[in-house]
Amino acid sequence: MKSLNELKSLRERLEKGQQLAEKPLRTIIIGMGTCGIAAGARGVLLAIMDELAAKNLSDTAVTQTSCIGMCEKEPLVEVVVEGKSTLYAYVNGEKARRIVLSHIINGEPVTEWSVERALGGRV
Amino acid sequence: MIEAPNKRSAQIDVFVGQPGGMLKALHALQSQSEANFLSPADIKLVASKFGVPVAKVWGTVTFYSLFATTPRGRHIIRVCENAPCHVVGASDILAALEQHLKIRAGGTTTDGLFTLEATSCLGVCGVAPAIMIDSTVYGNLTKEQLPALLAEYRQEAQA
Amino acid sequence: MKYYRAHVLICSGSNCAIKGCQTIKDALVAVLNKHELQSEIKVVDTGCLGWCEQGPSMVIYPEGVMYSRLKNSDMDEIVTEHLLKGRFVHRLMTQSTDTLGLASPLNMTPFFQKQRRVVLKNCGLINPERLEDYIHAGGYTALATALDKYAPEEIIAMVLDAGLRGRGGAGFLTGKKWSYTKAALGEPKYLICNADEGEPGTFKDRLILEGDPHLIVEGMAIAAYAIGASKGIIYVRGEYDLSIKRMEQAVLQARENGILGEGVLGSGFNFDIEVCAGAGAYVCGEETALIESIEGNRGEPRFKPPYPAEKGLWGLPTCVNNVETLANIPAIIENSPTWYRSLGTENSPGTKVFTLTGNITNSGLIEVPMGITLREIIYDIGGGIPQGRRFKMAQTGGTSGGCLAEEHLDLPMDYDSLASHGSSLGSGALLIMDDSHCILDLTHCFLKFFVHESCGKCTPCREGTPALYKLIGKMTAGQGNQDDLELIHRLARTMQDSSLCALGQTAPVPVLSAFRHFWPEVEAHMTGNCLAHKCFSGRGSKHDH
Amino acid sequence: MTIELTINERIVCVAEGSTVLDACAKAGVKIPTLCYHPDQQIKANCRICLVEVSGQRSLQPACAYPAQSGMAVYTSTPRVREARKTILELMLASHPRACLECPRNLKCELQLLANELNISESPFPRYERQVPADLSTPSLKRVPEKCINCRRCVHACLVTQGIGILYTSERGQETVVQTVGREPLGDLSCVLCGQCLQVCPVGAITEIDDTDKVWAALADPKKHTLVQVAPAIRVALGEEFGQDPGGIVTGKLVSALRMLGFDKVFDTDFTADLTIIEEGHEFLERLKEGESLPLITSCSPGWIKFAEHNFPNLLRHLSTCKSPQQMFGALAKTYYAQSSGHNPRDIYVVSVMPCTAKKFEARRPEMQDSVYPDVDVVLTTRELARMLKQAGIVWEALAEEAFDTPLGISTGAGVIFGATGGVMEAALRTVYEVVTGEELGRLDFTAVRGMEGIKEADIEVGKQAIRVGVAHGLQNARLLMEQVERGESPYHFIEIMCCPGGCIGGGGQPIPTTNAIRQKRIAATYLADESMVLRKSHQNPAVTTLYEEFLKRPLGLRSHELLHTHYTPRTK
Repeated sequence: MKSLNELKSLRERLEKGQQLAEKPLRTIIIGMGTCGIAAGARGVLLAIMDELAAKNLSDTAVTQTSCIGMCEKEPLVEVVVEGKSTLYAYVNGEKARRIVLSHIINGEPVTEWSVERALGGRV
Repeated sequence: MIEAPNKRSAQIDVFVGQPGGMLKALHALQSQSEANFLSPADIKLVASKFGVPVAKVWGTVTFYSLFATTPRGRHIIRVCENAPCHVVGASDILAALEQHLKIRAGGTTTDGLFTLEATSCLGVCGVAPAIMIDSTVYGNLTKEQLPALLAEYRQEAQA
Repeated sequence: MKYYRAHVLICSGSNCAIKGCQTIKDALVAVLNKHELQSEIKVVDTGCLGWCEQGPSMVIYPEGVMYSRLKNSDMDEIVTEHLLKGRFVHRLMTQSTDTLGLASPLNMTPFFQKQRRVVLKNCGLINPERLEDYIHAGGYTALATALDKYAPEEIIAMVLDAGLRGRGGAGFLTGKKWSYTKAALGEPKYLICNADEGEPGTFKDRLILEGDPHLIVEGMAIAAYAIGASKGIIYVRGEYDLSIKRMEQAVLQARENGILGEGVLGSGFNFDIEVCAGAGAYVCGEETALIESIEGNRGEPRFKPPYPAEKGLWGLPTCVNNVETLANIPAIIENSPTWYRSLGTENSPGTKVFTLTGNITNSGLIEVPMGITLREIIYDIGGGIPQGRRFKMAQTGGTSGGCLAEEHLDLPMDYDSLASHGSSLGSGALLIMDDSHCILDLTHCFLKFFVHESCGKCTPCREGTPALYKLIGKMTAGQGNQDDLELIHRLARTMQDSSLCALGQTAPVPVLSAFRHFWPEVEAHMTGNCLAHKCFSGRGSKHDH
Repeated sequence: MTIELTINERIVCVAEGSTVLDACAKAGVKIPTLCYHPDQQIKANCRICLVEVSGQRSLQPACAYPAQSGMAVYTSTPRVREARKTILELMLASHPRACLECPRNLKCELQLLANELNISESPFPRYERQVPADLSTPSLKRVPEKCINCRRCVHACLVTQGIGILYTSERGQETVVQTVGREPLGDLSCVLCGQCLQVCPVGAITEIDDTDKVWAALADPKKHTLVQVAPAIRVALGEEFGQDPGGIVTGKLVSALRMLGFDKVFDTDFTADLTIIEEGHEFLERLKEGESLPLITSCSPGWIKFAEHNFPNLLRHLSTCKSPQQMFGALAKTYYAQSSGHNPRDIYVVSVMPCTAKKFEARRPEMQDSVYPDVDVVLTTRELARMLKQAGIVWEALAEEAFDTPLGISTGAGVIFGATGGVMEAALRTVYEVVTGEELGRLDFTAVRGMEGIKEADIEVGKQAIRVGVAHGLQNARLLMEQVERGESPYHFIEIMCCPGGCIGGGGQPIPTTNAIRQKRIAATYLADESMVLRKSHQNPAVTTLYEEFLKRPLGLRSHELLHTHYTPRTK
């Protein structure tokens, strides 16, 4: 049960993180359905958690959702800042770190990785 | 790891009389087996707990593809070979795995680490071609990714 | 059973108790008494609603509105505004994190523009592991309404009026199926949610189970109330690890919060759910085979009659419904059958979830109104065929469905239109294939699935599927002759006509549809020509291991 | 209530609840069947009985489909004929079709059906099931590659006998009836009753053929060959030669055996009478001491093996009497050898039994009390018929002859051993008279007769009220034994027969043996009893002589040596 135990402990960390901030300023939502996990969502989640911890961003909540139907574009990550949402497609660990840096820290969405772009065809 | 029979027997007691209880008991016993299979002792235990003939439990076990009656590797690699994976190159994945592991579908590697099984649709066609290792699904695969993926499991086994 | 017009669920979990739940409850009861509402409104203690950091919380049904961070002084406003005047107290309503709502630019993309999400409305938007997320999204309102406002017969009538047809493949009227089980004698009655999704290319049920498990709990509870079932079982295919875990968790949460168990939502209706895992057998998706499997037997279909409605699980009246079917129920109750009929077509009302797989840009899962054309799905939603290749064919309904060719692109996707072309809507699988594929090679691949999954009970299927597989294999190896063609036709007819269950009856469909729609290509193999250059590459039959 | 429907446009009336198959039979239309068996639940899996039913999209199995008022059924349309032909050809594609080598040649339902449907070969790709044959027991041979998956044997083993050694395993084309772990029957708690082979439509389960051994013995001038025939043979053997069930063929049986070349033709009924004397005294003794009651009969080797596997703690309840077959063998090689002047080493005892488990019983190591095996070889009714045919004996031309003496002398009580309840009835006839010293007025204890699974009767024997129980078929036996196990058995004396109907329904009897045929053989058995001059075992003059000359007294030292045995607890 390699992945599930990992998931569980991650989830515990997540929930702890969520409780710290009563009303998070920023939320990162990761698609954790089977498709997402199969496409590597677990690694993305790890990278995001890692990057947030490294940058000491305790006011950013990380949560999960299931598949929205765009399986082929998984891993999908939604970033919500002040009510504005951006959905990223084909995220991997490296891209995830850059999303944290650019979108969360600098407030600049990485538009070339957004799903609207991806829906036009595989990037 | 072989546990005392009375402990194993107590574990499946809760399933007796439940809907789907026998399958739950068989899943539970198989998941505890190091070699991923149901031994004759397991089958006899389930038969006596559920009050059915052993041959009937055998008939049930051999019917379902997730159960095995002979020892398998520590990790089960299931490769989907149905049409949605087939049209995006599943046969290459299976061939690459066979070549890499030096076994045919249905076989177990000499180190007892992997059993390779060709299987019906895993229901993750959105990320086809896909394989499942134990209960984890890996999708959007190319044959180039396979060696690294298997290496993770090998490292874990050595650790 | 006494009917209350509203139920107030107050959290009495250990966390909230610290924050003064009991005093909140006392304050509420006092206000209710003051307005003489105690006989109309029932206050129910529940387990933790899981919104602990937001302090004492309550949910008011039938609206399913959740209020949190409550103080004693808020009770007056909640009673006078919400319970008396029907106006929500917005300042106390729980905030949620999901924001991918209507305003999202994503909704302007073609992928979403043509979709109509009823069953999938929460999938990918809420956290499926949190009951409160589901509740916040309006969950369990339909159940509360059903228990509160309607008699079981009325629910069945609503589902009949809506014209909902079984989404597992056969398309039988759900309301009719319910009425049979309701009328049958025997106690207890069972409601089984068939989540043994195994049709190649189908994963809609998995997505609903993983993405919105409480929707299934709610749909099942309403169905059970309608047919008079006290026991529910969800049979999930064994490979769906995450689905099993999420469903088990949802059932547990529902039980802890008074949504399942004795007195559902404080009513007199008792219902509980058990989650069962399959063990790897496609045929268990057939309802009687599924029942056999739950009983601990080989998952082999039973001869019908008697039908499960009469003699099902352990010989008792049993209703088996597909996941997607049950997922439609809350929306029908909430929005009315007329609303439901406004979606889809006359004979196939509502929406349908399709799984797009194969050579298509946006493979994945979509929900569209019935009657949308194949072309719209492939080119507008699916983004077309990748790598500049040409569309060749689409298999609808999974492996037991048939293949449609280019000339069928404008066919409306509904039960009847597809049936008239030798295909079926089936489970909603849509496998798109480009012009690099050979129809016979694919047919051979489809048949291999049936060889692997035939249960072995009846002769035509047990012996017929491997024979058909070998005969098609002979053709892909370039060794087929005229006699083989005749034999294939005869075998296909016999299997369709005489197999015990749908598996054997539909196994020849891919062969027959290939012969019907792609005859020149099939015929070319007889003279040693594979137009797609897939066959006879010295490998003989490629799928043999 | 009756309903009216049409079969091929002709009106037929049947009772409500009938199947289409019933209606067709009533209309005089034969529907081919394979998985269907009149004594078993409907399976509808072979699909050979398909017919067209009005309003149904696909063809429907006649065996399972309920006949309904106004229904129109068509049984021989091109569509039906094509489906049946295809299905049978598919079966043949995975069946060895080595008919000449098969014991069921010319009696195989698959072969007969192929003949009826005018099919001589299969155009479908050949499939060979890679499962080895099981030859692990002296009684049964299993050849799974011949199995057509009708599952009649599964039902016989699990439902009729309540054992469940055989069950369907694997799936798809690999589906085959198997034992747990594909273990040989000899390593399992199979009782070798042969009820599975009795219902097998093909040659996938057959008896182990021992006819060659008998031919060899008959040809050996040094051997003095004796044959004993069980009570149930005389009411069944005729069926092997085309006679209707229910005929009594004792006379022809004896002359046929003489024609085969046996030196002496004797009757197991003789030792059946002897069993009643020994077992009757054993019962009276236990009744007096109040020990190990109920006493349970021990004539049926399938039942004995069942008890050893399933109720090892209750073996003390079994009568220590050997079965009549084994008593006969023990006496043949001692008493008869002595009185006839033959060296027991040269005596070769053949028994003709309705039973496959008897082959196992004769091989038990404890069955050699004369130093030699009590019984050398056991033939079933079918094997005997096979030998007669091989010898060119024309059944119709056979004269009627009488058994040799003294081991061929018997009473009606011995004859009824062949039917369920018979041993009990025979015992009661004797026990009553031994205890009371009065003559029984009415001999027939009808309460213990018939096909009901468990029967019981109360009888006053002197001052003692005795309650007896009778069970046949191991499913029923298990119920009585569970009562004994719980200490709740109301009986003093229990008769258990392994096979439904008793020995007349044994695994060695002519095929088919259905419950309807069993009833005819039972009726013939009681007819044979009634026609006897002597009908009580203790009236058998040869038995009296045996005690006077050899055994001295019931339960005496010699009896214990030769006629009684012990049992072995076995694993489940």
